[in-house]
Amino acid sequence: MNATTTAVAAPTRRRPRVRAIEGQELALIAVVGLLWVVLTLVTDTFLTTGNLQNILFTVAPIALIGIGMTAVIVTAGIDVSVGSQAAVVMVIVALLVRDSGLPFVAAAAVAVVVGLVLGAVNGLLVAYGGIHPIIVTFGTLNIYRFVSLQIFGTEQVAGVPGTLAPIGGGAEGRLLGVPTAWWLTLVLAAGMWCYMRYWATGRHLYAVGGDAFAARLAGVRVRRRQISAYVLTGACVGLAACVLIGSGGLVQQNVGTGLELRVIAAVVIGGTSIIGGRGTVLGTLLGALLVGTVSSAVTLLSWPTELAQLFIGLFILVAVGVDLLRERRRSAR
Amino acid sequence: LTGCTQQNPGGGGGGGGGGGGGDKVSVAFVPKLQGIPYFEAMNTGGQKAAQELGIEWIYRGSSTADPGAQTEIVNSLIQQRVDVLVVAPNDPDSMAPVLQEAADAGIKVMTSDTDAPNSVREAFVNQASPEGVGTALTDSLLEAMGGQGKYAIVSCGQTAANLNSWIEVQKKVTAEKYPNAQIADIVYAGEDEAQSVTMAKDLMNAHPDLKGLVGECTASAPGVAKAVTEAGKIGQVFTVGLGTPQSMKQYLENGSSSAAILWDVEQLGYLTAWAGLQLASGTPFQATNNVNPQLPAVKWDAGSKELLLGDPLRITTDNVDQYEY
Amino acid sequence: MTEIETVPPAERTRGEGLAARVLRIGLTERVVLLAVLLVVVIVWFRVLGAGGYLVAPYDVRYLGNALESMVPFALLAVAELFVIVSGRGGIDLSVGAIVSLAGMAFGFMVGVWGWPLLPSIFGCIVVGALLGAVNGALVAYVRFPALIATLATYYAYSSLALISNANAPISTPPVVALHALTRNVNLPAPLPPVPLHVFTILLPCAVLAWVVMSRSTYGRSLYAVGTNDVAAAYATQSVARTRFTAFVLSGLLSGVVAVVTVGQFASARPDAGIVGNGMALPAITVAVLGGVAIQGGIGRVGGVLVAALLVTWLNAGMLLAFPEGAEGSRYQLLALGLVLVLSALLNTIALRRYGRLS
Amino acid sequence: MAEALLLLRGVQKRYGGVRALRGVDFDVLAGEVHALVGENGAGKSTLIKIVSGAEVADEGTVEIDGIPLTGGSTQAAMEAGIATVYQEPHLFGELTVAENVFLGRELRTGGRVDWATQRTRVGELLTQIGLDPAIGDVRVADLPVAEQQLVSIAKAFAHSAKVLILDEPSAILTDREIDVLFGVVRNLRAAGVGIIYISHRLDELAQISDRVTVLRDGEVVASRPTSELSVRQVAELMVGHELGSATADRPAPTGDPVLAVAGLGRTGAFAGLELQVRPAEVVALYGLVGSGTDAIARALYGVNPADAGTVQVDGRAVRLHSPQDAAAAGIAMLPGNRKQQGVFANKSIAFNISSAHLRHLAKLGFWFDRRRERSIAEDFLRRISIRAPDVGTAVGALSGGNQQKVVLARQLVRAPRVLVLEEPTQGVDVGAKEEIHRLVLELADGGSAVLVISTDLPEVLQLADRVLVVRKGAVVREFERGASQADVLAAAAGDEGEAAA
Ligand SMILES: Nc1ncnc2c1ncn2[C@@H]1O[C@H](COP(=O)(O)OP(=O)(O)OP(=O)(O)O)[C@@H](O)[C@H]1O
Ligand SMILES: Nc1ncnc2c1ncn2[C@@H]1O[C@H](COP(=O)(O)OP(=O)(O)OP(=O)(O)O)[C@@H](O)[C@H]1O
Ligand SMILES: [Mg+2]
Ligand SMILES: [Mg+2]
Repeated sequence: MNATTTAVAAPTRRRPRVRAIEGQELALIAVVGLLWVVLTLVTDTFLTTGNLQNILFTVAPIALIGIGMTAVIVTAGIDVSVGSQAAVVMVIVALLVRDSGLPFVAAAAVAVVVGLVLGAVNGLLVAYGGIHPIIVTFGTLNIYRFVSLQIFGTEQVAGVPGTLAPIGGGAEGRLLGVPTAWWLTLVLAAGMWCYMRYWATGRHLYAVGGDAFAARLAGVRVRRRQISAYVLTGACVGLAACVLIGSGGLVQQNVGTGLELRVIAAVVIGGTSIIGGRGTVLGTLLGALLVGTVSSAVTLLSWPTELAQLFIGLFILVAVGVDLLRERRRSAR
Repeated sequence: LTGCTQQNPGGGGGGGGGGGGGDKVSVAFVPKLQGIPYFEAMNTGGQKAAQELGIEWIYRGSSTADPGAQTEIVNSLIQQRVDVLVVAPNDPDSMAPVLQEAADAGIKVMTSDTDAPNSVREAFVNQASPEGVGTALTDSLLEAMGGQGKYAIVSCGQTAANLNSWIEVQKKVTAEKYPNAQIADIVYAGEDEAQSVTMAKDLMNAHPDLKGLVGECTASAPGVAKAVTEAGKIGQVFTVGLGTPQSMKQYLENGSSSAAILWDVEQLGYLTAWAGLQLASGTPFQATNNVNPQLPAVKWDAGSKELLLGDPLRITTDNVDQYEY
Repeated sequence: MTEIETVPPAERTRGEGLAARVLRIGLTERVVLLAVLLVVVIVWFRVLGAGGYLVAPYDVRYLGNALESMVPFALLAVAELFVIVSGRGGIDLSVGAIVSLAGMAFGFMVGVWGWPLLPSIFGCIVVGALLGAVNGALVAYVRFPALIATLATYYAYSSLALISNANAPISTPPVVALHALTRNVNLPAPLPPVPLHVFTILLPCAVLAWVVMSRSTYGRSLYAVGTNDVAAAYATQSVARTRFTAFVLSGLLSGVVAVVTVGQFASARPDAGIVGNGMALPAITVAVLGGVAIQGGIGRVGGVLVAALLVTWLNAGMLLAFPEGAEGSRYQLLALGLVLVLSALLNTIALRRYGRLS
Repeated sequence: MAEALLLLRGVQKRYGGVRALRGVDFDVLAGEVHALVGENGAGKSTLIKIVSGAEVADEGTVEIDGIPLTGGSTQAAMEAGIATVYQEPHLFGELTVAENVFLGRELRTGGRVDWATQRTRVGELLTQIGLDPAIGDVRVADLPVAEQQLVSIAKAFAHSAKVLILDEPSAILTDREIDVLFGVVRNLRAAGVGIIYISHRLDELAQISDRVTVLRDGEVVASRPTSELSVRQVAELMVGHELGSATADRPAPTGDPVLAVAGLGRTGAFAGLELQVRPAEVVALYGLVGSGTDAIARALYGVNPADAGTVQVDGRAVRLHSPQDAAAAGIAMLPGNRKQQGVFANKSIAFNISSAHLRHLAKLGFWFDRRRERSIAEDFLRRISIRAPDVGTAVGALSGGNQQKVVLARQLVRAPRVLVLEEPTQGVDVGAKEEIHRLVLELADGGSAVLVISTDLPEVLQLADRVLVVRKGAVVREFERGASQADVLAAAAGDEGEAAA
């Protein structure tokens, strides 16, 4: 028993603890802050209520879906079908609100439930089909788009009333001057942040993304966690769809195309590792804010619209590149 | 749409498969994309014509505005050996060779809504001249803006030839006719309503003195009006756009949209079908054609081989309810 | 890691019945399965046609014509084959954007700067390869995850393509004349007219790709790197260079597709490869259907080509089967999605049961 | 007789056509360490996978404390009192030490993890195995590798299990860590826990186990108290025949050194390595895990190049910045981790053997000569008796020992001048081990220099003409053939007094 006392003495040196806000997030806060300061100085229109409201509202659906997507990517998955999911939810809810006069709460509930179902299909295929998530969701991207087009029939949905305006982009959709959609995003993000940080099953998401097989051996319910991440994403898509319908108007067949790439860009810029096992909702929120700010800034500065995409591409490279360097330095130690 | 199915040999199940529909003249129309009210309304007009004129009307499009997908659909119609093929090309240049193939296969080809000027098409059914649309948009907006001030354009696809041609006219008319007005910015939101709302708001924020917005296509026309509504700037910022009546109705009514510029799309469909029949039966067009009671005098320009539907239509609260699409 | 455990020893193949054998070959030899499916599709549509359920005959002429739309997707699927086989989550989302940008470069060379045709084609392919090299450098040397690197370059290249000519397509007469590259050529009697570029571009590229993948030392190295890159490094393979080359080849093929699409459209369009769902998605779908395993190291040129043919002729048939409005193109989406998920399920089953794919 | 805590009766498991287990009876008593041994592929892992709920038996029963275990869920097995340490440690770099230790079985209040209690408890556990109790909140990725391994042991003791399964825990531990491990195991045994101990290091069995069960081809061939069996008897039971005698003495090597290393070093790993290996000589580098021997191997093969010193092969200075450089200089290496660094699992035997010789097998610079590839592979299949139907068989379908032979064959294709072997027989059964040793010596006899890097001391002493002991990145002593196990071990562990003796 003397062995226990002579065991490898731990060298005394600084042990990096896990902090509430990580380096990547601090860097992002700095970048977003810097961008805001520069834009405030360069333009006299950036720091106006109207503009900030618009940025926050535009970012809300991306950040909302990003909350679920963060969980999915942390489990080493990906969901590229969110755009098509949004289309299905939006056409169903828009038709119900317009033709059956569904009230706000019921409409939101329907949206979330439909989202849940679509997410569950993805989750089940990933967990039980043994198919790589990108393939599953590339497939359902097409299938869900088909479903939404079938429901649309030959017509887009025009004249949708403003039932969902309380979380829409208009004056009704503001609380203390800030878009309600953004409050909703903040509340959900805060909840998810706590869940992924303090709840056992939330921590298990990281284990699944780190090594699914090992996690399973350790007693983590891997499939349940995978399914839950996709289902959550579906529910978030449902809420985001409500925000997108917002004050009503027109719902077109092409709603949501390209949404997945914007969400993934936000999540990735936010420091979530596409390989899984690492990432936070706070980062995603900041990533979405960065993407939103850049798109809006391009218009504010009267630059060609297409430049926004170039900047988003560069931001992805820089954000992930910096993270790669940090990671390499860490593992070189 | 049931009228279409009966005439379709495929629906019946029996009978000699293939073929373009027996003894009736078959006119196939390929929209840019299927499922938007605009082309659905053209389809409605085409079907009405089909019934009245006794022809077979085929309407087949892709669900995205993708030139490649459109080519595939045209190929399937060539295979079907329709008598007349009418296309509203997404990309006029890429449609030209395909139309050549159709003509080689003995099919009469024409364009409608959007032209493919360098192609072998025998007629183009023009809804309104670029001058007509561009001028109507500019005039309607500046009338609301009091003839002066800054306005911005929210266009859709960056490469859409007809939208770009209207924008050119708007630039010209604004410069010539309204010296105190100027175009502040032109942005491209894709065929995406949500994106055009965001961009319109960005434009209002970027230019606090902005007085007007133009929605250049059926997605951005309601989009800019919605943006003005949501920003609470009804009465301060005026909008016009190229929107379909039903999608613009709520914005015309709340005052965020001053007018929608369009043409009678159903009649455009009718005229398309009628023109197809003329081509198939070899009847030459007259300088002025009496198509139906609503279209008593359609002009034919033999030089450019264009049928002109007429002047653009100005849709306001007064006449919006006359249109079902 | 777990695959090793699930791989059954080889004794299994001995003494199996005929049915089991057919099942095994069907599941593991993807080309065989696809060829069977192809026959099923053709026979099915022929039967539908004979019963009068199609609006036009599903005949040889139509199938020959449909090959036109197969060329870009077959080539891009082969491009994805290289990248996906290279392993470590290899995937190239930027192929469509490269098609757009290289196509614009091609448009400028032919239509604006007035270069002769052959140097322009060469230039376009070089541009494609360079854009692919950027991806390759990011993935192989800086070690970005491929999904991220190509997502970023997808954005960047599409943006540059649009900016290059202020959103306008290039369709000057020399560019329009390029359509001759993709015209139909008549073949001896029973054969239908077939688009020229099937012979001048697709077949040579396919043969070259097959040689590279199946008969060259580079192909061997690529499979090794894709299967297990650490082991490949210990087996003296230059992992980074091999992976880099895969992305260059992918960009190069995208450059070839740019030439094809410019010819097909008779114009250089800045959004050629990204309009709608873009070209990357169908290309990845065809690759997976063709038996390429997303985890790397597995996949063959033959399977990918037959898969491209299957998808093309299935799509062509559906346009004739659904005459109404956009139904045909809608059901194409459904079919693409279902076929993708089902073929991936087959991959999984084959890997679980037999520990291998063709 | 004590109650059986774990009782297996007639357990059968098939994987397709393979019968991994055929009617196995097995039991573990309270307060007993029960060793489970067998050749590669004998069915040991399958057995424990069934007990721990990772797999379901096709037939037979598993009872824990008299209650039948149903359903293939690791959760159920854990709840029934089974705790398992798998063959490879599975830690999650992004999670903290405490989270890793409690993963899957967090101490909860409601859904929320009870972080305070967990911290206290993990502090106790860490102290018990000699780690700083304060590292509970540190991310595992931020810990040095040696500490990570101890964490994986702490994990197994975190919960009061009735039955603890240790699947080859010693394969990745240093001797010191094994002592720590054994200490804890003895404590648990005293507390009435039943322990299943799987190991290929037969010499450990006498130290720790009370009973030994030997599996062969999925069947139990013996189950007896450890005291009744010698190591040799166990080995013979495992392979099913009597073992040949130890390696014959080899002639003393002569001639100019094939490999000459001077002042070789890599910052942070090892320094000032002086080493000469003559033709037909087998030299071993022996050191405990973490001593830097693996870094030396990687530097000689150019994987992690050295940053100081020189290497000469046959008198010519060579630059080793990549495995390609090494191969060009005539150096080949058998990597230590077969699964990760060695095999291409879903590829054929032929593919695996040829993969390091692509340029060599090329015609016209790019065309790959498949016929020659095949004939080379078939030649090896016969020569080194790889048990497989043909060279097209996927390597993943072979047992560990046969996989190792395939990877070794890859190194032998072009008779290297220098062969570096890292843990050549780790996780390989006795029969295959003998055969691998024979192949290595054959190569040496052909005039090549062989450098063995191993933490398996008996193997080192049996194989090597000279043993260099490495500690903290430097060679501390050199032994000639015939050194005693105790001397070498003492030198490696850093006991200066004994080493000097
Ligand atoms: N026999 C096996 N060999 C290798 N991998 C396996 C095996 N069985 C399952 N897996 C893999 O392990 C992962 C987790 O499966 P598992 O059945 O443990 O999930 P679970 O969460 O326990 O399920 P549930 O929520 O239904 O209880 C999956 O990715 C699966 O592919
Ligand atoms: N998931 C699986 N699918 C197919 N065959 C398997 C699987 N797992 C094990 N086998 C086969 O079953 C036999 C027994 O394997 P097992 O892993 O139980 O042996 P082992 O004694 O643990 O070997 P080792 O000493 O290498 O750990 C081997 O022939 C192996 O190839
Ligand atoms: Mg084992
Ligand atoms: Mg095993």
